[in-house]
Amino acid sequence: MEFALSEDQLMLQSSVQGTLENVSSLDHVRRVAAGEHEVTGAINAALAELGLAQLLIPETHGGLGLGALEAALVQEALGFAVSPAAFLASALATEAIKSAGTEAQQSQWLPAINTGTVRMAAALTETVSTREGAGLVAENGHLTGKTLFALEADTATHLLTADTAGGLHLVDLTAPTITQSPLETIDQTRRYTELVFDKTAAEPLGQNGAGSPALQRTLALGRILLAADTLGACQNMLGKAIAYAAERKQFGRVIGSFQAVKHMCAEMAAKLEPARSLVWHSAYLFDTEPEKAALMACLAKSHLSEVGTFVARTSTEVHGGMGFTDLVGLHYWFKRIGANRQWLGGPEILRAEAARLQGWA
Amino acid sequence: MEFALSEDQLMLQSSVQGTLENVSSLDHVRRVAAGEHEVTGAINAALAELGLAQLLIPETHGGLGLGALEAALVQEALGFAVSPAAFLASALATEAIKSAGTEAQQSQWLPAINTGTVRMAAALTETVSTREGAGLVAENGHLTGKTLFALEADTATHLLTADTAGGLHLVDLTAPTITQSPLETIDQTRRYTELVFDKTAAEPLGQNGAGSPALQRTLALGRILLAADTLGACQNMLGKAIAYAAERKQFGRVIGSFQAVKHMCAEMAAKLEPARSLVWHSAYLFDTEPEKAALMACLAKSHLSEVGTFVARTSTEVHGGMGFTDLVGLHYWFKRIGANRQWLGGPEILRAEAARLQGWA
Amino acid sequence: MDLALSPEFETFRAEVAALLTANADKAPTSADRGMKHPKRLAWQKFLIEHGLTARTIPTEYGGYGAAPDILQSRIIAEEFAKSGLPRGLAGQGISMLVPTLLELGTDQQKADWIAPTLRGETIWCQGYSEPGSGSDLASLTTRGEIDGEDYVINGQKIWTSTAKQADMIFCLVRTEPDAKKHHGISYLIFSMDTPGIEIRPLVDMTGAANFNEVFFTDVRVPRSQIVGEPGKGWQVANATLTHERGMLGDPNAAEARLLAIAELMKTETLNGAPLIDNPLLRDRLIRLQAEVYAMQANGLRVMTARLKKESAGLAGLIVKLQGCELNHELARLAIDALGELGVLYGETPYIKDNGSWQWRYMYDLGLIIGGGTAQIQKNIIAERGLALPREPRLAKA
Amino acid sequence: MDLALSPEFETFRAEVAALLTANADKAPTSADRGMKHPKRLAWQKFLIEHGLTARTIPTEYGGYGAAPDILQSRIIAEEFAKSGLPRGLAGQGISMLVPTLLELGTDQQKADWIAPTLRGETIWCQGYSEPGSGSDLASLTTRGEIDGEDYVINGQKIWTSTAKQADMIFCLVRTEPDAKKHHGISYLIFSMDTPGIEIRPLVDMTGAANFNEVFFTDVRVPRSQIVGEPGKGWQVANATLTHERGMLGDPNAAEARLLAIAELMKTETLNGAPLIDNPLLRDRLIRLQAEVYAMQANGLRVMTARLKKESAGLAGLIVKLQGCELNHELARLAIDALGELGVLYGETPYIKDNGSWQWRYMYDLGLIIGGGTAQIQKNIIAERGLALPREPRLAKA
Repeated sequence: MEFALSEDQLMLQSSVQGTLENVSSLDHVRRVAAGEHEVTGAINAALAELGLAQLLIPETHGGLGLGALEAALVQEALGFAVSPAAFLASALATEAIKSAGTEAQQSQWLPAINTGTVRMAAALTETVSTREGAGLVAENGHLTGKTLFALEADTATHLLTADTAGGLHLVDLTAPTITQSPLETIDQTRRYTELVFDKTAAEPLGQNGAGSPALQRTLALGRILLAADTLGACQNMLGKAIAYAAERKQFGRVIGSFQAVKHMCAEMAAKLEPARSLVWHSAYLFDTEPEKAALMACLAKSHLSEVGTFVARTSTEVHGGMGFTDLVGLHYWFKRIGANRQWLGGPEILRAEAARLQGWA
Repeated sequence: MEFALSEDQLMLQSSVQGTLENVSSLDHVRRVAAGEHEVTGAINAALAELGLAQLLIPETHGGLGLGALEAALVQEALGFAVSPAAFLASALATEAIKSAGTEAQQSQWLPAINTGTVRMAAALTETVSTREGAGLVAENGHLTGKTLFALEADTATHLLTADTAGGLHLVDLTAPTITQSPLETIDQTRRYTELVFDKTAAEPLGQNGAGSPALQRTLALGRILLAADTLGACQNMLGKAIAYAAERKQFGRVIGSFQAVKHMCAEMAAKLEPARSLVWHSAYLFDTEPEKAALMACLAKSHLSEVGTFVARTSTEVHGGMGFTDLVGLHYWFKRIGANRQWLGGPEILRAEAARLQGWA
Repeated sequence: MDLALSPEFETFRAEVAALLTANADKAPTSADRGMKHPKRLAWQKFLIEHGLTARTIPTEYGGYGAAPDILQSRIIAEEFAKSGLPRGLAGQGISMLVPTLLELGTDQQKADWIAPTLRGETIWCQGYSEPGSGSDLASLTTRGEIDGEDYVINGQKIWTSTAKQADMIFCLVRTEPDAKKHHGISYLIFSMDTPGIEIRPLVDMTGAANFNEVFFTDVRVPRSQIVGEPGKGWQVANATLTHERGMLGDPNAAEARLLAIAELMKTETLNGAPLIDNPLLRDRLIRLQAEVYAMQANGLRVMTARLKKESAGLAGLIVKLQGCELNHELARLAIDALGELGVLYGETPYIKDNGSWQWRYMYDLGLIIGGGTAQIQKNIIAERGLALPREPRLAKA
Repeated sequence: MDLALSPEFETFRAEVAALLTANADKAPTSADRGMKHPKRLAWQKFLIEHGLTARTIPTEYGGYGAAPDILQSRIIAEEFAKSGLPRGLAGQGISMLVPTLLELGTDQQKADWIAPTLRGETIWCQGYSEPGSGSDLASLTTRGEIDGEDYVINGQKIWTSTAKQADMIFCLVRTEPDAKKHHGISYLIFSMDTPGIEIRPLVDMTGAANFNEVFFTDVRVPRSQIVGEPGKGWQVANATLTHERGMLGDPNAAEARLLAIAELMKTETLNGAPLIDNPLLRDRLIRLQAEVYAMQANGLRVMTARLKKESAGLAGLIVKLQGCELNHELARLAIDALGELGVLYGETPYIKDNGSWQWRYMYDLGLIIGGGTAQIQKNIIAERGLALPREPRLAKA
């Protein structure tokens, strides 16, 4: 019995974190936010050397054959650095192909993702929350309609998406029948787009229909990774708050010696530590007890969203006016936590789904 | 434009409060809790001299002809003192007779309440939340079934109640077809009973049917008064917390000089002041703009319930271990606030009703 | 308790409403950019002449000269809200400097500055906070050394809004470094064109530069440009800080926000159903509605106290803390209700209400922090409102 | 990460389960009242002999003598929970005094007290807190003056559970009044039958006397009955306080509570529909479920750290604060879900789960306060866990 990270896991996380410190510092993030998208390319290139795209690809297809826990640790490091690096969409697509794809599809796509000749985007928003008349209708191997908040579609070659009946599809993003428009969000570290399809050719994954287990599993992975991303972002915000409180003086003493500030930091830590344990446990169960994955993912993401909202605000308050400015850049974390909260289901939606999964609704 | 209590209103409240200090002190409360019900009788007798039973009776029937705001001020004083005094049930019955009764019924019942020859209990629980198969079925001038949490039925002569269709009735409590069993709650300052009726004679008030406006108005008054009761109880708990914090020493200083304790008190006050304004406003609108009464009552009671839960807990925490003991008796207020929260609708139920009243559900 | 207005006030309301309706065409629109756009200045002049702004400022200083009347002010505010027309100017010059000069300025200062400020011809900014002096404002270190007839000012201010547009600044400067912290500060007014002033925009989390940093290098200010006595600047400034605190936490703004969210929830859909049908979102909405109504009623209590020239006590002390928090929570609900659409920001498809919910969510957090953080507010409530002891003095390290 | 148990532990689990099943008839029931009921003492003896309690206490002191193994302890706990049989005794003598004596007692003290305490023949109570010394325990003033070979004790203790049933007390007494606060305290053990001891039950908000006050008037205790050195009692006590803090906030108890509420919400109805159909109650349930799972996983992390003999760091420091709060909130949900029925208390019709939700709601608030208030816990987390500065020393008044 051991509920702790292995040496390998710790090494993986620290190597990602170390690389990010060099190639994805706050300065880099600021440049990306200012529109220098080539910086993102450089970050992705540096991370590619660590094998992030290969992480979830089975060894039989040339990958590292690691699991959701390792992916969550990587994502936590990305959140810690509010890194613009591509990872989440590719992880979701990999999982979908592994779960839903035929053997032939797996043999075709997984090695291509593994070597980087295919870069995957993901558009699953409408499988959770349909707004603005969005949704893709599948007919005779083609998709028609629109999907919002496609992740990383502007730089990917292919897309994982789902139709209104829950079937998963892969789409070549160079198809001329696709119109892509950027969607600007508060979180300038991620690129979302709207995709409009007009009888766009799509390859259905496996023979799955509505509410397929593969879709549920893919969503579960996405939610666990978003929870991990928020965890990392919170950890950094807490660390920054403690450092600021220990250094900033008012009324002749460091503000961290005032009980009000001290307790704000203590409350953040008190919420964050169990939250970290929950993220680890969810990811571990995703790999070891798949039947628990969907529930745990809903609980982990909804809980981390609530903790994240608290930490984002409280850390900003500890920083006083400085937290509100762009000078320390705290808002990049604040906004990433805010965006994570809404994608693939806000807390209320996820808790309702958790109730359904347990037969409580 | 004046949003403040008049001289008369201040005098009314302070005379009730002054009387309660003499006849309904914590010592008296303790004796009532220990089963000395004659103490309650003495409190009621002392308050009768102030005309509490006459308060809401129109002057044409010999009463004081005052309104919900005055009633709320009295109830606030009762909550402040956690007094076991009878008031709430009589106020509800008076309002119901005024709203639903025919002229003849008003002329019969209101003077009798006014002079004290009739003492009213109230059993309206099932008009809000039906549990345990409770509910009274009306048929040919008789009621059959059971109702839970009848208030003050053990000492009253008559009862206001409602049938499952929402019609209001008056019942003679001496009828042999009634079985009454006490229901013990955490709040030992109020007496609740279960009433079982077996074809018990009942006088329907007016010609009202289901969801009658008179029932809604009676419930609204009850909710406003319960909110006022919680307000008074909270005010006392806050005052006790401040006094304790200013006196209790630990680590060589009064605990009220620690920022954590100071902020707990500040948070209680910051929630309580707007809550007080809301209670006054709700009661004022009950009298002046009846069409707003039902909504305001739902908002006032649900809000005061949430504030009450916070204040009850926080004041106890400020008192440390002392707050947990019976020594300072703080728990009488804690429990009264807890009981107020549930009767005539907990916060979730009331907010759902507030939404319905605004066409939002 | 009587919330009805007496007939004279209803008459007044009708007059204000008629005046606004009849002159709506004079009002500037958002297309008339620039704080000194001729249409804006003309509108301000019109409003002053008709007593719809600068109402209680004496006519000798360019105001309308009416006796203070809180109900009239409230009616004017309500009628502006109904009309949708822009209100009179309300920059820091008008809201903070003018009251200060009226109370503590010399005759010359009043004559020089109040009228052009009211007319919008002279725009002011505030130089109080410094990077090292936020909650502990009195620890400010920008220094003004006497050199002949001038103060020579060196140092840095922060959180200065409209610094770029301002003609003048009112500024706290430490002129007596050996005096105790709250003494030795002077309140100076000087032109933003004085040599040695550098302005750097301060971008904040909303993405805009709502504030600036202002740097002073050997800025020479004649000693006559002091308001009040040398070394008494802290007391001068506190008079105006009171004005600033009173401005925050407007309960009518909170109700408008609530109604906007209710409307949003009735029109926007999630998975085909209006958001208002979601019991969880609805429950949050109603919970906040109760708080909005509580703050509104509390505002009536505070206004009544002012009408009676009494202290509003605790009911007044809690306004900033509770009001800012409530507005922040309202914005949070709107964002959560909109879900993915709630994080859109900037010029982008599908954005709702121009992204104002996100903007408010962030800006309100700034308000929770600025002008006395939530922690400072709780200290004030506990110490002034509940008579709990102040933070004890520390032993020397 | 590997949450599976290795085969040797699964074997151990099977053995424990079999042992409990085979001997279930030996277990006392709630009908066997009294802490020293023969059936209880016999069951305790049986459990010790089979290593199901006092497992790691050396055999020479009456224990089972196994090497410490956290997983074995956990398996035993889980199998007891499954079987529904009463666990071994866990009073303050066993959980606090025995570890203290093992670490700091003389050979004679170990020989005299450990075995009868383990067997349940000697019952102990704790004399630490005083009315004036709660959070600031080290300020205690109960004094022990030397008179010949005795300490003569005068003063008062509070929060003493099982004082009426106890044979003995372990007690903190100020024996060196001139020494600094944390010095000058001694840890004494003496009989509750010693003349001069008066016990007054302390009724609390639950209506029961879960604790007592204990008064000492010229209580004579031989100087030999000290544990550790004179004046070192604070250090002796802290060893056992650590044990006490570790006991609180059991995440498995929280899960049991969660499941009980889910069951309650499935079976109880409101207006004809099961409570679980109410989206608001359901949302609160799931919200708490996430917190329960988070605390459970956190418990696994803490246990892993102990297995590796490492510090669990922050994950360990937050257990009491978060665990107590979570249990309190769970009880609050159950009460709200039951509505009017949720406030029933005592022997009364329609009461659910014997009123235990109200009892827990109140008792848990006591736990939030007791054993280090929430405020003290936050100080500890901030100072020890986050290295923020301690409360600064004050200037002399």
